[in-house]
Amino acid sequence: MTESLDQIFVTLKHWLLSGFENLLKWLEVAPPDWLMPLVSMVLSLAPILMVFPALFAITTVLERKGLGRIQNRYGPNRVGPFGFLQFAADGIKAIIKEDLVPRAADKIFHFIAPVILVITAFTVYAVLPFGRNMVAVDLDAGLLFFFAVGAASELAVFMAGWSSRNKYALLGAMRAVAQMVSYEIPLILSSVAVVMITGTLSLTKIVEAQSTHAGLLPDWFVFTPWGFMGFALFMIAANAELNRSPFDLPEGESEIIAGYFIEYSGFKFALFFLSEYLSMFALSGLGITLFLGGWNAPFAVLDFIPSWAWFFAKLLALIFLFIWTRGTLPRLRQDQLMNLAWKFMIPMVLVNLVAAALWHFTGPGWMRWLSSGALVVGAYMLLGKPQFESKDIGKRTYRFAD
Amino acid sequence: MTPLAGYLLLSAFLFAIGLAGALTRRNAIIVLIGIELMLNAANLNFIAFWRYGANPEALTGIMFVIFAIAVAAAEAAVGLALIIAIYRHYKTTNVDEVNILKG
Amino acid sequence: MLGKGIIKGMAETARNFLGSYVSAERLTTVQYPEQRIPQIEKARQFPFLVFDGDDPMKGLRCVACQICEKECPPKCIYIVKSKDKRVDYKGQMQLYPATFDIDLSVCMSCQICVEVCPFESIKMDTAYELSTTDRFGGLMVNKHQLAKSNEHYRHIHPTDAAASDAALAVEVAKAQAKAKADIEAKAKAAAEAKAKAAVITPVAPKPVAAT
Amino acid sequence: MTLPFAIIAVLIVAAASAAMTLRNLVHSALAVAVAFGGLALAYLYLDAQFVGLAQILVYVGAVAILIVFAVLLTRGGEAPEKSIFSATWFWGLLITVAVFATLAWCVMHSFASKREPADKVEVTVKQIGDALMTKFVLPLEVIGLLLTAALIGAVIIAMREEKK
Repeated sequence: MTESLDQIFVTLKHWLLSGFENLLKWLEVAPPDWLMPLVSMVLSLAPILMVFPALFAITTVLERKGLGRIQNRYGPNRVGPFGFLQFAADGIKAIIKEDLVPRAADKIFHFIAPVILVITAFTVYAVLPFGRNMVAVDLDAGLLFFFAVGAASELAVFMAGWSSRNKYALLGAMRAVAQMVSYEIPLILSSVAVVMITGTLSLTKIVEAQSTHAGLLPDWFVFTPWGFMGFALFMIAANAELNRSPFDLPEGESEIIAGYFIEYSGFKFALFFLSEYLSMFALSGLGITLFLGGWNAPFAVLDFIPSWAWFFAKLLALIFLFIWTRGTLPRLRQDQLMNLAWKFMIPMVLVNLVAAALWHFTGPGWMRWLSSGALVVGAYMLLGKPQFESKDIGKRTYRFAD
Repeated sequence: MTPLAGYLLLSAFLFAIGLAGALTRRNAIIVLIGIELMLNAANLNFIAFWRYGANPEALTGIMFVIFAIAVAAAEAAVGLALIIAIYRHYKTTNVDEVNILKG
Repeated sequence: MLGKGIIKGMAETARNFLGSYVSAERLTTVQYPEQRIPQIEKARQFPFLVFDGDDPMKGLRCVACQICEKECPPKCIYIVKSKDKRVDYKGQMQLYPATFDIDLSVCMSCQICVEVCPFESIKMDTAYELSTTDRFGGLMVNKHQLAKSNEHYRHIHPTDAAASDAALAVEVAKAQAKAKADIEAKAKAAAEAKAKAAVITPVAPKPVAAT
Repeated sequence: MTLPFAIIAVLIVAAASAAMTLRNLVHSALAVAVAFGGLALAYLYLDAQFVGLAQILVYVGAVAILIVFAVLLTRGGEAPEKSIFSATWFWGLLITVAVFATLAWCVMHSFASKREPADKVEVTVKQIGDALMTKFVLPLEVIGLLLTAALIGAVIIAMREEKK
């Protein structure tokens, strides 16, 4: 029973595929040899193209409600029960709005920039394993594919900013690209630690490597010193890569209004948001796959819950983490942003690689906890101290006008 | 499958395009892009030769391309830094005007 | 240690997040169409014209002096004087506004028209749900829409209305005293004239209107 | 000649030609990014998965961005008024045609160019990693050194000179 529930979507796909084959046989049409792989591909990709935009719609509402609660407000609560249909109202508004293109804009690039962004955001889902046997394309170099396609989105961001012929847009695009290039290094290097331990770039194999249980804790990489630090660095870098608060300088409303998508309106504007949220889910999914055990259940007794349910539960938890940080932290300054990347994150991920190597070569036992942990904590203290120790400026005093 | 000649001709044509750009354009950045295209043409040759070679298990072509990509990235970084430095100095990126060393 | 502040902040926002579900007083937002906060007495939105008596048009205090029209900073008041005169609340012959329009979409609720009006005839209303689907004509109100009774004014701003009424009572009393004095003076003059000329009959005194 | 190869070849040639002839430098940079992407597709089509993805990561993700930044830092965002071709364009074109003719002649007359490929080659990332760490470990170290040197060198060259 649990087995069939776990594999329900895989079974469904095979059933549909064989049904299609039988239909062709019944119609006495000889399918060309490229047809069946194509149909199989479509059947794998169609759920991705439906589930994640739906998740985007729900997340926009949840984010606004969550941020509202964090700020002691209600959030949207008018459209539908508890305001959960707000996304429909937003979507209809985005579609029926006039699509303005600046007269001086580079029309072609202005049009294709959001399209490329959304395509790249969707493409990365191809290699993410959502559950047991649930991955669209099991690439041998899946992780590399993820980062390669993700890197292509930077060019789209630049295109959007440059083609708008707007100073704010160009500033926002330059900020965004500089930020994404800087934070891509810690993002990739923190994943390299996992690749070092598992010895593969295939995301399914990385998940399988975390499926065992050692005593009480599962063998997830987040429960190791280097894995914990790697996960923290990965999430910070992901936050920066997504241009979300506190790293939302590229779209800082108070300085450059909306950044690179300032000249976009209507549906194209909605596409920017869609791609931002899709990238957020994809990077969260990657974080889950790399550090949080993918679709594995945390305890062996909970294995009866289907694997895909675990994946989405973890995904929702990470989305909540993103919303929570957004509601908490104020925006960084540009120099703080670059200092954090180059003076803290990158040295830290390099030390983290050494810690992972120590962990790997020390062999099981408490020694590796001690050595790897001491290295990570020591480096953290050492690197964190000079740059970010808040100077003691004394207690704040207030003077009121009489 | 396409015969090897197809890839070699494509690579030669790409090389020619890059060379033409590097030799005929005024802007230093375009010259650099042309050089990058020439490097990429060579990479395509390596991959094609590896794929059509006698023993692809040796991975020689792939290794060469990986190193070539790394070298090209370094070259692009230094080259563009040079162009920016030249621009600061002469306020131009036109290679025809940066000829102060010409006798 | 690095990150201490972040964790502190996260704890604070978590407390807010959870607390907003537990304690209602954290959520200060008023759910507007269903819930309303009562307006304070000094609340003001847009001007209206005060009338006395039952007939709004006859009882308008406004005498079309156009001071408010001239003082209005955004120039949203438009007044046309009447051709004829009529008796006002003080019992004097006065002009009255043939047209009195205010463009509420331009009005900025500064209350200067109220400050400058010598006749206590324009006051600030508290109605604020004035939205309309016609953005050009919908907020252009004429004197029929502007006229509201003194009782309404007493209802929305009791303190101000009392002061206004007192001031008006003084004005009216003065006016009546003056009228009386005028009549007496006229009667006296008439008597004198009668006494002097003893042929001319005195002019009948004007009727006196009181509030 | 198969259809995928034809599509990839047309894409690469068109994008590269556009990059070399367009007036606007940013257009050139974006076109060359497309050409790099096309080359990555060619590598993927030739079963070199790792190289193809590395090509996208390095060229589209880094080199194209670098070029775009350089264009904007040298105020090349607008198309120039005067001719974009250098004074000696004729000789350049002549040399190019000569080079291409030579290369094409060599290719057409080479015995190797008629060769058919082996069946599907499967190269795993692990194989590449093993090769990098054993047979090619010296070049790898040299490349590491070169990249570090290039990083520092680029920073020093592009650094603003101190005003004295």
